[in-house]
Amino acid sequence: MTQPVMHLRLEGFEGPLDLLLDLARAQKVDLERISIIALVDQFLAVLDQARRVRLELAADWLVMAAWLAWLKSRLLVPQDPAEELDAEALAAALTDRLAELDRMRLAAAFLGGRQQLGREIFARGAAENLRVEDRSGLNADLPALLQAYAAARRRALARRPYAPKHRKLWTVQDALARLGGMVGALPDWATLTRFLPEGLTDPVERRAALASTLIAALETARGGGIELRQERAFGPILVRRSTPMEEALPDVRAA
Amino acid sequence: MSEQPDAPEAAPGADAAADPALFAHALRIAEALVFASDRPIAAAKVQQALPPGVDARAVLTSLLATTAGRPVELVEVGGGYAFRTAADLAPALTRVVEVPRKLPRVAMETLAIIAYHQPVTRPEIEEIRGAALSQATLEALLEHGLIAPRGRKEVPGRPSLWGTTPRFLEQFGLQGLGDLPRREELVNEPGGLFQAPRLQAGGQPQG
Amino acid sequence: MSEQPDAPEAAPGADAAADPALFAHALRIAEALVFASDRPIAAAKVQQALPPGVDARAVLTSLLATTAGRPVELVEVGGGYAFRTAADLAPALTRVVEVPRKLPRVAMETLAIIAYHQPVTRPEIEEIRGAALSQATLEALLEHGLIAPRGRKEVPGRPSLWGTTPRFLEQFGLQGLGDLPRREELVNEPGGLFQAPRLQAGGQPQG
Repeated sequence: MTQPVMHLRLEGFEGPLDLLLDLARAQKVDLERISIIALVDQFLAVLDQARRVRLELAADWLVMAAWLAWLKSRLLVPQDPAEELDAEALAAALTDRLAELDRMRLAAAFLGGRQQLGREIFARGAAENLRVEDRSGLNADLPALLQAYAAARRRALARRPYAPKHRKLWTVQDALARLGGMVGALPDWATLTRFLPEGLTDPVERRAALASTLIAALETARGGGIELRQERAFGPILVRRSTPMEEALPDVRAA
Repeated sequence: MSEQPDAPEAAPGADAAADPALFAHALRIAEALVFASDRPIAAAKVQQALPPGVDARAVLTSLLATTAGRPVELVEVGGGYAFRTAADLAPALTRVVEVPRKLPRVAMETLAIIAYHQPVTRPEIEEIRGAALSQATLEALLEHGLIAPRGRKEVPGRPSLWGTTPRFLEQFGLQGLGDLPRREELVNEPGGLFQAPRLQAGGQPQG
Repeated sequence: MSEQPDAPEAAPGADAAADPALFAHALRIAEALVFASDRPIAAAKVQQALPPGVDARAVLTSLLATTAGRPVELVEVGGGYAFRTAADLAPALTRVVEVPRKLPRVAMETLAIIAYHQPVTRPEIEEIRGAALSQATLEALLEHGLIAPRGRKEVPGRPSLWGTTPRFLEQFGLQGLGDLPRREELVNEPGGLFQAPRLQAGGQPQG
């Protein structure tokens, strides 16, 4: 409260333009006849007073003060006619700005003076919903059905305890029996894979059977029942029944 | 409807009845207030807005009578008063919006299992889903007309057998059950572990 | 039902007028439909609910006349029709209804600038007011639903453009932006532009 009135007054203004508009209104003249020079003097006087009471002024106030002082000097003592025109245009622009701000103030007053919805005028408080939702329809398509089936099965399966896959393994005994039974009917060399059991689709079971059959073949060959031959590394292993008469032939080839 | 203006024994509204202009003003206030309220408004609350000496109940009773038959009528609801559009206008005013519902996941899975394994009993469905099945789920499917009973299984307890309906085919845009992809295309069933209770639905295109 | 064979040049409402019962029914429907909503209803929307051959505008015009002076009147606002409580009942209603706080002066001025200069950027608003605009002011107007962004201005920084909403028209009981006083009218009485600092432009819009 030790601060003088001016402090409070300046703070009541929304920036320098607001103060200018207030001062212009105080001139009580038409916009066209407003004295820019008087306006500048009044503005600068207010700012001087504010400075005297050590009121801190924001930058935009100081910028406006400097600009107004410059404008006043150009209006009073133009150095050449072109500059005078320039200064008058700037002064006109300032009055235009003040007039526009004044119009907007009046527009705000117009709005503020109207009866407002929710303040003086009221709308229906409890709007009625006139939409009726028919929820009897079903939103379901085939992809959703199939996904549901797959999801249900996957979940059910995942929940079962883990059981290792049951393997049907072809034993060496099995292989010996099959080899012995089949080899007699062979007229000539045949690949070892011909002696595998039929209907083996699982690759693991097939490899196991191949191993058993090879062991069985080696065993049988050792006993002299068959001959084995492989022409190159990783090539097919060939099998045929032993024929004593041609026994020399492999030796010839080998030599 | 109930208040007779000349009834001298009418206790609360008596003085109001004596001043028709005041009562008319009170009627205006009450109507506007009920309109503006966001929920049914109690007579006591209306009373606060009325000029002194006018009884809210008498005003509201009068308003009930004068608005009866109007497109928007005063009604008494939930301990208060509110405006409601007249029932006879409902057909002209209401817009029906179709909001198709999604089947819950459990129902969709159950339906899929019935489709693939039909005819199938509830215990079998539970076995295939690996989870218990509520009666409500079956009933929901029944209600939508998607499944129907297909006799009983001749095992102890004689459980009902379930199968899908023509409505089911329609819903999913199928010509017949044979249009369903084969089960093996959907799930990798480990061969020996899961003995299908039924032969594959995909395999037998009946209907 | 809708065409008079001997009067092919009849105006839209003419045939409806020929059937008073139909027009009366249409009046009931229109009143209930608009009454049910808390927002303005466009004439086109009312038309959809009416029996064929009855012109919504004719019905609404008739309804404007018949409800004038009632405690709840039909008004044309924000491009549609709505029921609103009569202005003279405000004192009685505000005794009971909780009234929201008034917008501060800065917010009202900003709103006026947006209304007259839309679409307008924040820097442009600040230029007109000659003062910085706080974010809180813009947010308050947004929160009240009175303004909305209208894209961005293609200048460096691409600032948002602001405009008023249909809610703004409703709030101030305006049929459209054309109901605002023209700029020339804001330059008021001869004798001094700056004479009346905060004149009460008040109750009546322009003549």
